[in-house]
Amino acid sequence: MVVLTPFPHALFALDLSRPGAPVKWRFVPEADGGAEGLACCDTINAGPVIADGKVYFNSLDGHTIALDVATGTMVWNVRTASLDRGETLTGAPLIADGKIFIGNSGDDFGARGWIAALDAQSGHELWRRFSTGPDDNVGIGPGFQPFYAHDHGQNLGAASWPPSGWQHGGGSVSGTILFDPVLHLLFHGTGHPAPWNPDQHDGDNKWTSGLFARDPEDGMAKWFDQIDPHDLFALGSAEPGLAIDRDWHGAARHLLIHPDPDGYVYVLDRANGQVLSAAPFTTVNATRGVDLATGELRRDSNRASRFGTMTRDVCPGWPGATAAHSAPSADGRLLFIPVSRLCMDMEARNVSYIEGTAFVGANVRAKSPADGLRGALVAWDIEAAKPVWTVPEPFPLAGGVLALGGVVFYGTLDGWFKAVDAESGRTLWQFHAASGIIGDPIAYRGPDGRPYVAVLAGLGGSFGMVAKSSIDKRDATAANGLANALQDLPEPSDPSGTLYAFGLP
Amino acid sequence: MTRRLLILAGLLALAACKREQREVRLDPPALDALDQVALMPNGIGGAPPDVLPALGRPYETNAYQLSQGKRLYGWFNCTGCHANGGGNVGPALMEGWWRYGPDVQSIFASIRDGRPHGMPAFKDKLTTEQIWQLAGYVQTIGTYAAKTAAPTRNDEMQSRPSESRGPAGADIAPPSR
Amino acid sequence: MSVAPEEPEVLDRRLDAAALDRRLDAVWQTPRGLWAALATVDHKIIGRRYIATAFVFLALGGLLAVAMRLQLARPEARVMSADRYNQVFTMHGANMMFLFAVPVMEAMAVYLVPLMVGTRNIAFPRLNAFSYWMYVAGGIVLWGAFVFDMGPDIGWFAYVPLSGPQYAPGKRADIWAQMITFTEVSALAVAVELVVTIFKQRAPGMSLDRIPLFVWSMLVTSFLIIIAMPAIMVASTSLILDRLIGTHFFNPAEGGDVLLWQHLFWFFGHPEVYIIFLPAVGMVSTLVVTFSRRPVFGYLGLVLAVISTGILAFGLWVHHMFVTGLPRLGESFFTGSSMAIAIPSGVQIFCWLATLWSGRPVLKVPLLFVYAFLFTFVMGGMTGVMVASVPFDTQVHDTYFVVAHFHYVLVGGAVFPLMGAVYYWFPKITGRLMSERVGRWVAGLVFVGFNLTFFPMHLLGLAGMPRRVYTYPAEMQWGSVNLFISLSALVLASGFLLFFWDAFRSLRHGIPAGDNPWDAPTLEWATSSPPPSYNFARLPVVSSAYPLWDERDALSVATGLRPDRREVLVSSVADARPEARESSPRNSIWPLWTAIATSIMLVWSIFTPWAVVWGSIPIATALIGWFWPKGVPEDDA
Amino acid sequence: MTARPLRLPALAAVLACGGCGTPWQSALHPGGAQAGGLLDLITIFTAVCGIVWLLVMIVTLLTLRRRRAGIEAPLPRDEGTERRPRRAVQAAVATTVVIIAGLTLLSFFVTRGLTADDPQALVVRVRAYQWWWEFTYQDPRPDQAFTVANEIHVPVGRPVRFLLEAPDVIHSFWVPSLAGKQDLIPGRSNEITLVADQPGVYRGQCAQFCGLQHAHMAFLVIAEPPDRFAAWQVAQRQPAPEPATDEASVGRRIFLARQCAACHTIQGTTASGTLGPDLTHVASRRYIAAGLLPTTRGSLAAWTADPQTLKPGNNMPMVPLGSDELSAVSAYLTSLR
Repeated sequence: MVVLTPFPHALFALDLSRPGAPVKWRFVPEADGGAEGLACCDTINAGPVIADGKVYFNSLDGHTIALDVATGTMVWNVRTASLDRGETLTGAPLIADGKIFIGNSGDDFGARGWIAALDAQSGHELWRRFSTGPDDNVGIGPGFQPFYAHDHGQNLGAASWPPSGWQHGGGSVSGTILFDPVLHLLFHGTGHPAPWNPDQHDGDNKWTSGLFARDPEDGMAKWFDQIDPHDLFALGSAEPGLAIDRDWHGAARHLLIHPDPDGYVYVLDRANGQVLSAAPFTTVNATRGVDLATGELRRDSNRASRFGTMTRDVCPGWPGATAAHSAPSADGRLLFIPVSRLCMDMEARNVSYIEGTAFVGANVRAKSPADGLRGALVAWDIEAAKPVWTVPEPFPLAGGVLALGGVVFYGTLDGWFKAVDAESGRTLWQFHAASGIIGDPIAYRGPDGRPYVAVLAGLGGSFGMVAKSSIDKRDATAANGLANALQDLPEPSDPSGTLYAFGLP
Repeated sequence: MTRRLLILAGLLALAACKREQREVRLDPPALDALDQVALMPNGIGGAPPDVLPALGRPYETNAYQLSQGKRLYGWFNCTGCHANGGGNVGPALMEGWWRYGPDVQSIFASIRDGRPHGMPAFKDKLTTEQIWQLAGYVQTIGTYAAKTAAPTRNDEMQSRPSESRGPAGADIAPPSR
Repeated sequence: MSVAPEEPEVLDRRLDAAALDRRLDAVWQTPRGLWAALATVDHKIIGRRYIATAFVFLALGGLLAVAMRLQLARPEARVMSADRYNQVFTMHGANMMFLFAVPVMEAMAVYLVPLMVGTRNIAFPRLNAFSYWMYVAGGIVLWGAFVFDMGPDIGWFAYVPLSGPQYAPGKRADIWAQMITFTEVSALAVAVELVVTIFKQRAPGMSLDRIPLFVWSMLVTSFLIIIAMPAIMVASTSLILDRLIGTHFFNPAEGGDVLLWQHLFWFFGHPEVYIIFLPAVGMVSTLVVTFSRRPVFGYLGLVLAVISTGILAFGLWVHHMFVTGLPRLGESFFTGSSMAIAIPSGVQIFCWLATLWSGRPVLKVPLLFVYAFLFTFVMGGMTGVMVASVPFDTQVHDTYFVVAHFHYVLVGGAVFPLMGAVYYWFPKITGRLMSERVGRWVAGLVFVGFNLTFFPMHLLGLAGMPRRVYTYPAEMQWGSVNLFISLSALVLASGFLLFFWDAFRSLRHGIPAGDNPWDAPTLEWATSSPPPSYNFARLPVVSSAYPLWDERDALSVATGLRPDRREVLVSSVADARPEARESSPRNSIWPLWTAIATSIMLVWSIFTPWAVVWGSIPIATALIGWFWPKGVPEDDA
Repeated sequence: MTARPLRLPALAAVLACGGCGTPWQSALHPGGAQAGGLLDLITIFTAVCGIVWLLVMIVTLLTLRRRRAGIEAPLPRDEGTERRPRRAVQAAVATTVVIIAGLTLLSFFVTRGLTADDPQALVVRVRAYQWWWEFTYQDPRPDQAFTVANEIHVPVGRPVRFLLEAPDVIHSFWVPSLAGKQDLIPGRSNEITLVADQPGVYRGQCAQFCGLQHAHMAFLVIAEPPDRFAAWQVAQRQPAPEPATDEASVGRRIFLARQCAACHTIQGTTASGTLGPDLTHVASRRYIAAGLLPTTRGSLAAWTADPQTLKPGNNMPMVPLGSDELSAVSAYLTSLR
């Protein structure tokens, strides 16, 4: 097992075959401390990937590194992101087809989003496609066939922005990158447009806050679906969701199930980008639903941002209704969504783009919703587009969900690691860790043949950083306003990270 | 007795007058001199430029300079990382524990030259005088005793008690690291 | 006419005139010495101080005006910095409105109203003393701040957010706001005293239809003060709260409203104009009567006009906000109401003209000022009709046209009558006349200088010159007009200088006036000039509105008051039937201590809210001292 | 608006003595229908009020016909002699009421006439900062919108709708030759629509006191024929021209490397600050610093070198530049046409 710690990184290889799982080797790359100042949501990392005897990972300061998995020696190390432009790497690389696909983070620093493919052997960059800008930058060519009319046009990645706004327009590819071997396509989401102040990014802001399907060979776009044009509240659509092939109202289809931060579960046809269904899985008041015919998100004008005043009680508030990985049930019928039910007040302020500084332009004050329940685990019936059950949680769920057999595992910010029944949501078992949990639980079969569930406890990320000593919760806007909503987040009893592995019966 | 009282009142008034002065233009030699900060080798503490006391330490005590600093704080994206003093990507400023010390010259150096772990250098973004204004203001965010000259709330979202009202206070423990 | 005697041996009817004077003076006089001077509650002494102080502020404000004109005489002049200029015009406005115009009118009333209604002292005389000390303290705070470069620089109406916490660093705006509180407290106190004096202390027989018109004006003015001033107090207190402890009254982001300030301010600010103007109306009525040698034409009409002006004054504050983007319907309503106030003003003008027309006008200096008033005020009224029109106002709002307009109505409408009044009542207060010859020069210089100064400003405004600019570019072609204005301002200033010189000179060297030099009809002339400490040895009894004309030979008097303590007669509101004998408080130093304690609290409270807590302890102590029963004759009534 | 029979030529004549040349910021010299209508209103009001004032003054002077030198005994009261003045006063009051009502109605109808909405209007968003103006020409295509500072061009004959927003304190938008003023108020959105009927240069100025440099907060409205306006619009949409001389390219390098770029935007370069005016085509404007100095290389250099002496208290700091650097920067700025 390989464990990657947050920045400044250290990579540990644990030998699971021996009792106590001692460290086999460790790797500490050289680090550029400046990257800490550029990590929007704490110095997190989605983890390393192992394939073909190598372990690949991204470092926050913009390097993609390949190591020999057996010895921990470095195979190659390439600089893929530029800190000067505000780019950092927090996502996990994807390995497919002998290529490594990586995407950047840095929306909040005005970095343009991109996805790049590297040669797995050499680290040599094969192609790089941006989320904003003229068509050749974005990888839009004759093969680009978006489903909806409003995505057709020349150079929309520049034309749907104020002059030169796209040059620091965000749209990062910080989430998971999906590879679909069936259709031979890559799917990835794009982050929110920069800056947060919607007034400074007039227009639809293509191609931010949407979903891309790309050809893994040359990165050319196949289709794009903009979930949230002119994203008012900096929610983005960084996580593409889950590729599931199943029946959809009687016909077999290649689906992409995408629970979006805007509070809707989108069901898309993976082949062409058509939105088949969009229904809210949590309290949503900023929008009034999705027009399936045009793919348009209907906004509530009462929650529109207006110059010089505050937009109050926007639900869902930053960082969105769900920001972590959902998991499908084994039969593909249900989706278990970790939900943040926070709302927010947001006030747009004028901001200048100054290289290397945060490009935000908003005061944000997150709030508990009216009913006080800030989180939930929602079991979502995909086809019926409605929740089956909901487990309310006092804190937003920041970590991913693991569905294993009839049991759903998830961790909470206040340190509980829970297992609930997939059919009813009944809590089966819980464990209190020394720190809050924001990591995804994983399951593996140990060398002893027993199944294990493991989770890394350690508070961090957008939510978890509120508990850090460098945040002063008396400022309601601290940690992008989450300090206000999470005043009562307990400080972890053990501030360091702990890896817990539980044997399953 | 009366005379002494009068003198005292006069002195107080003069001090007030300094506090309220709106000096909008410093002579270039004074500006150059303001750049001469001698920091300790560890980058913490040191001597402020001689010209600062000569000017009456306006950046720490003058209401106008402090409020100019507050404007710069908003204008130059300080809020993006430090929020309104509570911290975000960057550490909180209002708790009164600065990693590089509470002296205004350390704060000045942090802003001018940047610091490891992500604090960018603002040398070429702000002028020396602006950096002093900003440093004076930043110090105000985390001082333990409220300054009457400190700026008060902005006409924007309420996020925290204003600088002139909300000293860090002794109830805040030093960060546990 | 007398009240049933209880202790006949001490009642005044048994004493002859000399003995009565002696005994009354022993009870009422203010002894010599600093301490007694600070402790006095004699409305005449306080009124004199009030008037003198207000004129000091007039002179200071005038100096500021001259300084502004020096700066504006040439384009891009650098006589003073922008910062200093902004302080200067703010100080000029705030000083003239809050430290001169309102106080001086009240000061005249403090001196004159008790005499005119025939009583011995104002109601609540200690409050009166307190009011004066608060006023002086407010003036010292404002001017002291200005001297030390802390003068407010936000304009006299201090619009937020410019005066708010973000855009007005330091304590300059707080000084302004707290100065308001000082003057409010003192103005409200005087207003209450005047209302009670006028309602309850009128001489027997002075029924409502026999009240002198100046007293009517002051009565309406006092009610205006009582109703309007709380609005500005709310506003200035909210501003201090916003600035000091971070409330959000005026922060749009947190549900406050920037325009709320303007509504609150002008709800006070417009009546404020009438608070200044209505006393002047009363003065004009007084002067017109005396110098046209006949009773006023249309007494009832004039009284009703004053009352309806007072009521309408509250219905037109929005005409100061015509360019803030209010709904059209509201704007039309306020256009209508603003225009309508021209009607009562017209009634007054016509009544005065009718009085003069059918009288035998004597062109003494006071009447010269009345004519100057008619000339300028009517013109100011005309421009007032113009700015009341929304479309017209969008062109001239916040320009020199408006500067010209309000100087025409305030200087023309209030200062000219006031100067006339000073010439008229100077002998009452000092026993000496001011020079008639110098007075004509003063009237001429002030009148000519004023019109030459302010009339061209109308044109400047239409030619696009905004107000409150510390300079203007040469290519705007405003230079020669401004130079002309600045030179004319020197003429105006020389007129005022002559006025002050004349007043000073006449204090010592004026011709002794006698008791009633103008043969005026009202009661203040029924006693000696200057009046004795007790005003009237025996309280006059009135049987007409012009007692000294109608009962030329012997004014009937009331007797039955005790000469051995301070006693005044309380009469009924409507027809002034005597109801009771009431004691009037003796001298006390406590109003001064209370004022000092209050001042400390108010000034301190712009630095910390705790001042309100700790600062109220000395105030409470002082108030306890003030009201502590001392077993003196005045206390046992 | 060609016939304005009631305009008082005298009024204009008095003003003309204030200087020579065309007044470009004057309610008395309209360049558009609205200001023309307002001038008519001003003229009518002035005429009516002037006549009233004159009549009152005549009566006032006539009261002196029976004046006496000394104080005499008061006149006896006689009800009989009061009748004539009473009638006169009643008549005068009635006349006042009629005049006031007439003027109220007149201003009401003029107000109604001013508020005409036109869907064809050009839309410009105005933001007034301490102490300069930012104008953003709106466009359905966001990338066709463009931002200028302190100087706007408008097509003659086409209404222009200004959306008024105030980011800091209250300002007031006033181009007297085109229309009356309207305040820009934080937290509220106001608007005003103007039409220029004659080509020309009209000056506007902030009319609400807004702090230290309220006096230096002017802007120009340049009304030009539609084709010239269109050409100007096209030119303004372009990114800044590449520097043609070595000195200018040195200037650009300095501009981008130093404090300048943190506050100013120059389209086509990395400078994208929003704190100060957009300088993309600064040299195409007639004035810099909100009407303070005519745009010449000298004034650009002087302004860059010492803004606090020229406009004390404004928000542009003194950037320490050597004389070579200053010369290069001014060369570059001058090239931004």
